[in-house]
Amino acid sequence: MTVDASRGAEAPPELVQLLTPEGERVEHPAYDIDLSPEEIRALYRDLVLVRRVDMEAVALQRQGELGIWASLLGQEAAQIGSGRALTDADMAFPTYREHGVAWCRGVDPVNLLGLFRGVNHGGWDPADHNFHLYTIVIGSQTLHAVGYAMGIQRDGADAASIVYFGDGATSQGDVNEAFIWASVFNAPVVFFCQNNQWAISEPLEKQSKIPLYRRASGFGFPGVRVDGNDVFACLAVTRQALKNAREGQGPTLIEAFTYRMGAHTTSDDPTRYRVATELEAWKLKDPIERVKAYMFKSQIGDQDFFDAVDAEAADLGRDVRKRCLEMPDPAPLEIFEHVYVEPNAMLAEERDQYAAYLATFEGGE
Amino acid sequence: MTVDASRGAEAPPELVQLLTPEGERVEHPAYDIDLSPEEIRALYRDLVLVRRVDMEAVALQRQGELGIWASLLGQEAAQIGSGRALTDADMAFPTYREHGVAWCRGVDPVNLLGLFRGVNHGGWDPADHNFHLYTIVIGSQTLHAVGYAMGIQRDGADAASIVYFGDGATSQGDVNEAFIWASVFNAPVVFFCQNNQWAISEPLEKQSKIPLYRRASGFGFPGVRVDGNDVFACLAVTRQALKNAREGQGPTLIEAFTYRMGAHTTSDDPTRYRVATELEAWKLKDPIERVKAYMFKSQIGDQDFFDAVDAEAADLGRDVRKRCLEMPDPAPLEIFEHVYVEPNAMLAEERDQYAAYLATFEGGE
Amino acid sequence: MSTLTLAKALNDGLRAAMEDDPKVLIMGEDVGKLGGVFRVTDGLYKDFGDSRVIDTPLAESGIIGTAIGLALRGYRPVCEIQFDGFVFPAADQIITQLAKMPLRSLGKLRLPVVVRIPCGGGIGAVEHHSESPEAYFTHTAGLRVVACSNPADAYHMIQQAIRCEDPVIFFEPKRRYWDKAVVDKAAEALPMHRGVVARPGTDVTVLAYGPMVKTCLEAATAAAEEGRSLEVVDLRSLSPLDTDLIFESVRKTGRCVVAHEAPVNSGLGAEIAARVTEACFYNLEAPVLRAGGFSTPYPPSRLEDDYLPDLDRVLDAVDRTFAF
Amino acid sequence: MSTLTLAKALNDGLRAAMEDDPKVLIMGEDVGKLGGVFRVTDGLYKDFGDSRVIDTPLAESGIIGTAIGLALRGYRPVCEIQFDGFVFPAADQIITQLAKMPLRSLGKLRLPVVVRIPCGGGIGAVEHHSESPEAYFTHTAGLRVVACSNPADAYHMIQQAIRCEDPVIFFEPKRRYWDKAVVDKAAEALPMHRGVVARPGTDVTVLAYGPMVKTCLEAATAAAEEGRSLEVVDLRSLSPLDTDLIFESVRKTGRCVVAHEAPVNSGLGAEIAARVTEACFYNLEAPVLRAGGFSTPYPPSRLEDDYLPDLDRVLDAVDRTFAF
Ligand SMILES: Cc1ncc(C[n+]2csc(CCOP(=O)(O)OP(=O)(O)O)c2C)c(N)n1
Ligand SMILES: Cc1ncc(C[n+]2csc(CCOP(=O)(O)OP(=O)(O)O)c2C)c(N)n1
Ligand SMILES: [Mg+2]
Ligand SMILES: [Mg+2]
Repeated sequence: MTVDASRGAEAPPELVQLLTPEGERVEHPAYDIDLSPEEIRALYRDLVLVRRVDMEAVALQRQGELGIWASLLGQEAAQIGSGRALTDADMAFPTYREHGVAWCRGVDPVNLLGLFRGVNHGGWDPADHNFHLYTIVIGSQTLHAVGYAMGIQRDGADAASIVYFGDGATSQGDVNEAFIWASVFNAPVVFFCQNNQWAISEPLEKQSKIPLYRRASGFGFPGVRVDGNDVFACLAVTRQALKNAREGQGPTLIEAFTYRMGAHTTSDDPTRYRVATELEAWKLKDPIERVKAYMFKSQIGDQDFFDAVDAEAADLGRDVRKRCLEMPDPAPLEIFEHVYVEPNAMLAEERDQYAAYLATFEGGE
Repeated sequence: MTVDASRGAEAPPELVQLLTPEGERVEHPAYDIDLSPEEIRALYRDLVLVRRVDMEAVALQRQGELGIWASLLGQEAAQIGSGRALTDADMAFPTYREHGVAWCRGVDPVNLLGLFRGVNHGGWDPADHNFHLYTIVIGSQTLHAVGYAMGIQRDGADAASIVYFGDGATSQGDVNEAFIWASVFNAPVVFFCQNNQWAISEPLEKQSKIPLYRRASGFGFPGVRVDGNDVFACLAVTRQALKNAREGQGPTLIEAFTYRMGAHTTSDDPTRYRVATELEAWKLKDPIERVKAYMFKSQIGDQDFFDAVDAEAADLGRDVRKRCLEMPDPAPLEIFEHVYVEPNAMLAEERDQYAAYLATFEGGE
Repeated sequence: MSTLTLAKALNDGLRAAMEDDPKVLIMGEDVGKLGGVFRVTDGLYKDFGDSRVIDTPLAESGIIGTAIGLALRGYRPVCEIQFDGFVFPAADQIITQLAKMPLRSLGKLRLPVVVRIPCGGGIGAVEHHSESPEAYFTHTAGLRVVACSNPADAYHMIQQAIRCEDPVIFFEPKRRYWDKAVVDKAAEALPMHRGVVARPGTDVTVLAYGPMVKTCLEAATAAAEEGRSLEVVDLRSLSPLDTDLIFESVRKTGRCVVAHEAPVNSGLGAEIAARVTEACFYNLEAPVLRAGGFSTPYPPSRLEDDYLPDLDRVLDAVDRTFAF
Repeated sequence: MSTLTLAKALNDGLRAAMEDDPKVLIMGEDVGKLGGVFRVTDGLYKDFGDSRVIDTPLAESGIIGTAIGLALRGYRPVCEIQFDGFVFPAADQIITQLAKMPLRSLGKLRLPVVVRIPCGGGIGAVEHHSESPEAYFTHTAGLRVVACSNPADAYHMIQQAIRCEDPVIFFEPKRRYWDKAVVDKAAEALPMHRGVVARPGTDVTVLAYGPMVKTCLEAATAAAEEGRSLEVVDLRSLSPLDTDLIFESVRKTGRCVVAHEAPVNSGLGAEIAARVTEACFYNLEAPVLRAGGFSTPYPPSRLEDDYLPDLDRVLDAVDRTFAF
C-alpha cells in the first residue's frame, strides 16, 4: 500500500472497492487489506449484530418506547469498517446515527437508546470508550474533533481523532472551518463522511455539484471515495488515513459512498420524496450479503456459523429490548443536575423552590 | 480568449499577468485585453485618484477627523481593474476597504468617510450605484451577493453580482457556505478575493496551506489567480468571469494576488509582526508605476498628461478634505431613525422620553 | 369559514401570500417536495415550482444570508428554520446583518424577510428540538418578533409578517400545530403588533404567547371553578410589546403573572415584569411573577412535563401573587 | 503592589495562569505576535510559544469549536473574541455546544473554556465594535458570565475564570482598558460570583458592571454634592447574580437603578428588576428603573455619547425613583 497514491489530491482515485456486491474480492492499487478468517468472521458478526440492534430500536420506537430513532440500515459497513480501524487511543466523534461505531467502541447499545427514549441526552462516559456523545446539531462536532486532534498533537500522543458526518453536513460553515483548521494545523484527524445520498428529503445535488471527496482538494488535503457498503474497503481506507494522521501527515477526507436504506428517522416518510426503484437498486449492494457470499464461497463461514450469529443477534435484540424497558425515568429534580460542575446559587434556589413546590403535591393528586 | 482554458479547474492556470512590474505588456494564453489609449489613460487616472483619496483619508484620520481608516494602498489595481469590469447592471458587495471599487461605481468619496468619521454607518444609496454598503463582519456579505445573484437569476436579468473579501475571510464558514450555494444554484456571482497576504497580523499560512484560488475546485467551480497589482489583468480576468456568470456558467473565484502596503487600519502597527524587506520587495511591483512606465514607453501618456492627473488628484484631495470637515454631526434623535421602516410604538416611546430628557437641558449646560 | 389545524392555517396563509405577490419565496431545508418536517409548506413546491420554493443546502447561516441578498434584489423570502435549536448557526446573519442593515443604510434598504421558527417543547423530541429562543431576538433591535397561538392568528399573522417591510421573526408553537379551530379568512385581522384579551377576567392578569396561551386558558377555566377570575392576554407580539393592552389589564386586576416556556433567567418575562412594574407601580398588589422554563438547558423529554410550566405551575404563580 | 492598567492586569493574570498550569492555552485572532488588538496577550506568544498561544484562522465558530475539542482533551483554552460584535458567528458553538455539553454528558465532561470578550462602547469605533452582548449569554443556561470593571478585579477574576470548571464568558470593558489602579496581586480575591459594594450609600442602590461602574461612581460623587447618597454595587457576576448582596442593598435603600450599556429591551437590567421587585416588594419606594443603551443598534460613534448612559442619565434615573 503506497501512501502517495492514496493521498494524491491531484488525480483522485476512483471509488475504492475490495469486495464487490456479488462477494468477489477485488484489488485496488492503493489500498489492500489482509484479513484472517477470524477477523472476517468478527466483522460479519459486527455487521449482523448492529443491524439487529437497529431493528430492535425501530421496533421499540414503533411501540412507543422511544420518541424517535435514526436507523443506520444500509450504513453498517461504513460504520463497522471505520470503527474497527480505530485503536483504543483514537477518539471518535459521532453524529446521531453512528450506532455501529458505538458498537465498535464498546458502548452498550442500551445506552444509545437513552437519548431517543428521552431519559437523558447521552448515557455513556465518552472517556471510557473514546467515543464522544452523539451530536445532533449538524456539523458542529467536526470542530470538536479537530480541536481534540490539536490536543493530541500537543500531547505528542500516538493517536488520531475521527469525526463522522453526513453528506448534508458538508454544507455547514462549521464543517468547512474544520477542514481549514485541520489543514492549517496539520491536525491528526480523519473526516469520515457517510454520503448516504440523502439529507432527510434533499438529494446530494442540493449540497454539492461534484463528488464530496473532492471538497478536500480545495483545502489542500487528500480526499478519497470508498464503497461505503464494503466493509473491507472502509476498514482499509480508514486505517490508512488514521495511520497517516498519526504519522504527522495531517487530515484526510473519506467519503463513504452508501445509502440510507430506511427513513431519515422514524418520524420521516421517504415515499414523499424518493422513488422505490432507487431503494431496490441499492438492496443489491447490501453490505452484509456481500460478506456472507464471500465467506460462503471462500469457506470462511458455514451455515452453522451464520446460524450462531443469527441466534446471538436474536438474544442481543431481546436483551436490548428488555433493558430498554427497564430504563428508569429520571427524577424531576435531575433537571437541575450537571448544568454546572461548580455550585451555582441562583440555580440552586430555583431547584429548591421547585422541590418545595413538588412537595406540596405529596400525598395529594 | 477561450472560455474553456480560463475555467479549467483541473489544471489551474498560473498567475495571470498582462503587464509586468517593469511595464512590459505580456501575453497570456487564456486572457487578453485590447484597450484603447483612452481607456488606458482612464485606468491610470482612476488609480491615481483613488490613491489620492486614500492618502487624504489617512491624513484626516491622523488629524483626528476620522476615527479610523482602512487604507487600500497597494490594492488599487485589483479594485480598479475589477471595478471597471462591471456593467451598470452588475451589483458589487464590498468589505470596508473597497474605496477603489466605490470610485468605479460612482460613489462620492466623501460618502465613504462618513462611516469612518462616525456620522453614519454608510452614507450612500446602494441602489443608486449598484454598490452595497461596506460590510465589517468578515465574510458575511458573500452570502448576500449569492442571494442577490439568485434574484438576478429569477429575474432573468443580464447581470451578475461580484463580492469582495480578503484572504482572512476565506476561513469564515459564511464564505464557504457562499461557495456551496453559488455552485449548487449556479448563481451568477464572481468571488473576488484580494489576497493582500495579511489578515491584520496573520500571514496567509494561518488561513490556508495552498493557494487560495484552488479552494474553488473543491466546490466544483473555477478559480483563477491574477496579478492583483496588474490593472489590465484584473480587468481582463474579472470581465471574463462576469461574462461567464451572466451567460449561465456559474461562479468563479478570482484570487487577486496583491499586498497590503500600509497598516491594516490606522489603528494597527505592522512593525510588530512583519519585516520591512517584504514591503520593499512589493514596492517594486507597485500597481501605478508599471502603468505609468508602460504608458511612457508606448507613448500613451506624456508628462503633461501625468501632471494633469496629479493636479486633478491634488484638487480632489482638497475637495474631499473640505467636504469631510463640513460633514454635519447627526442629531441625537437620529439614533432612533431607520431602525424600523414601519412604526414601532415601543421605540417611539423611548425616543419621546429621550427627547423630553434632552429638552430639560435646553437653555442649560 | 373553515376548520383548520394551525399547521394548515399557516400553509394556507403562505399560499395566499404567494398568490398575492410573485416576489414571495419560500426557503429552507426540506421545504420542497417534503413540505417541511411539519408539512407547513406542503404542496407549495408542486404548485409554485423550485424557483419560488427553494430547498437549500443544509446551512442556516446560508439560508438567512442568501435570503438577505434576495431581499436586496426585491424578493420577500420566507425562511424556515427546521427547529428552534438550529437557529443559532444563523445568529450572526440575523443579529449583525438582517436586524441592522436597514438602519445602516439610513433607511434606504428594506429587508422584508420572515424567519419562521417552529418553537417550544411538549412533543417528546430529542434535544435542540424543543427550545424557545425568543429572548435572543427580542433583545436584538431591528427585528420584529411575533408568536401565533391559534389557527386564525396563524393564518392572518403569517401574511402580515410577509407584508411587513421589516424583518420578522415568526414563532410557531409546534405542540399546537395539530390543534384545530375555525378560521375566518375574510375577517379583518388585528394589526400584527397588537395583543388580545383571550379571556377576560378581574382578579389577575396572566400574560402568555405561543404554546402557553392554551395552557393559561385552561388554567383560567380551572381557576374559575375555584372562584378566581383570570384575565388571559395573548401577547402575540413580543417585540414591540402591546404595552397599552398589558398595562390596562394589570391596572384593572392589580396582579400579573407572565408565562413562557423559555428559561426564566433573562427571559422575556423579565422585560415584561420590569415594564409592568414601572408603569403600574401603584396598581400592583404583588410583584409580577413568572412561570417559566427553568434556567437549565431543555431536559430530556421524559422530564419535559416537569420543565414546562403547566396549568398547576401557572396557578401556583397566581396563588403566590395573592400571598403578597 | 503595582499600578497597572486594566489591560496589563489582564495580561499579568493570563501570564500567571499559564505559568500555574501548562494546560492553559490562548487562542484567537492576532493574539500571537501582535499580542491582540488591545495587547492583552502581549508577550505571551514570545514566552510560551505557538503551541500555547495560537493565532487561529479568521473564524469565530472555529475558535470556540476547536477550543471545546481541546478542552475535551484536557486543555483549558482561553479564547479571545476580537470585538463584542464578532461573537455571533460563534453563537451556535457557545449556545448549543459549550453551554450544554457538560449537562448532556450527565456531568462526565467538563469544559473549562474561557471566552474573553472586549465589550462596550465609548472608544469612537465603527459599528460592531462597541456592543454589549451579555444578555444573550445570561439567558443561556450552562454558561457563567462575569464582567470586570477595574484592574484588580481583572487580574484576579481572569485567573478565577480560567480555574473554573465551567465555561465562563468574560467581559472586559474596552473603554477602561487604559485605566490605571493599584493591584495587590497577593491579596485574597473575592469569589468570582460575588458582587461588591463599590461605594456605600443610603438613599438609592445603583447596580452596575463593567464599564458602567466608573460612570456610576462618578454619578455618586456628583449626587453626594447635592446631598443624595448613592450605594453603587459592582455586580461583577452577571450569571449567577449575587442576589444576596443586591437584595440587601435595596432593602436598605428602598430604591434601585440598574445601569448598563446594552439596549434596555430584554437586557440584563430587566432580569435584575424582576428579581429585585419580587424579593424586595415591600421595601421598594419606587419601581426599579433602568438607565441603559437605547433599544436600537449601536449608533455611529458621533452619537455614542448620547447612546451610552452617562452620569446625567444615571442621575436622571435616580431622580425619577424619587418622583414615585
Ligand atoms: C444545524 C442543524 N440544522 C438542521 C438540523 C435538522 N436535521 C437533522 S438531520 C438533517 C439531515 C442531515 O443529513 P446528513 O448530514 O446527510 O446526515 P444523515 O441524516 O443523512 O445521516 C437535518 C436537516 C439539525 N439537526 N441541525
Ligand atoms: C467576524 C469578524 N471577526 C473579526 C473581525 C476583526 N477583523 C477586522 S479585519 C480583520 C482581518 C481581515 O483580513 P482579510 O480578510 O485578509 O482582509 P484585509 O483586511 O486584509 O483586507 C479582522 C480579524 C471582523 N471584522 N469580523
Ligand atoms: Mg445523508
Ligand atoms: Mg488580507
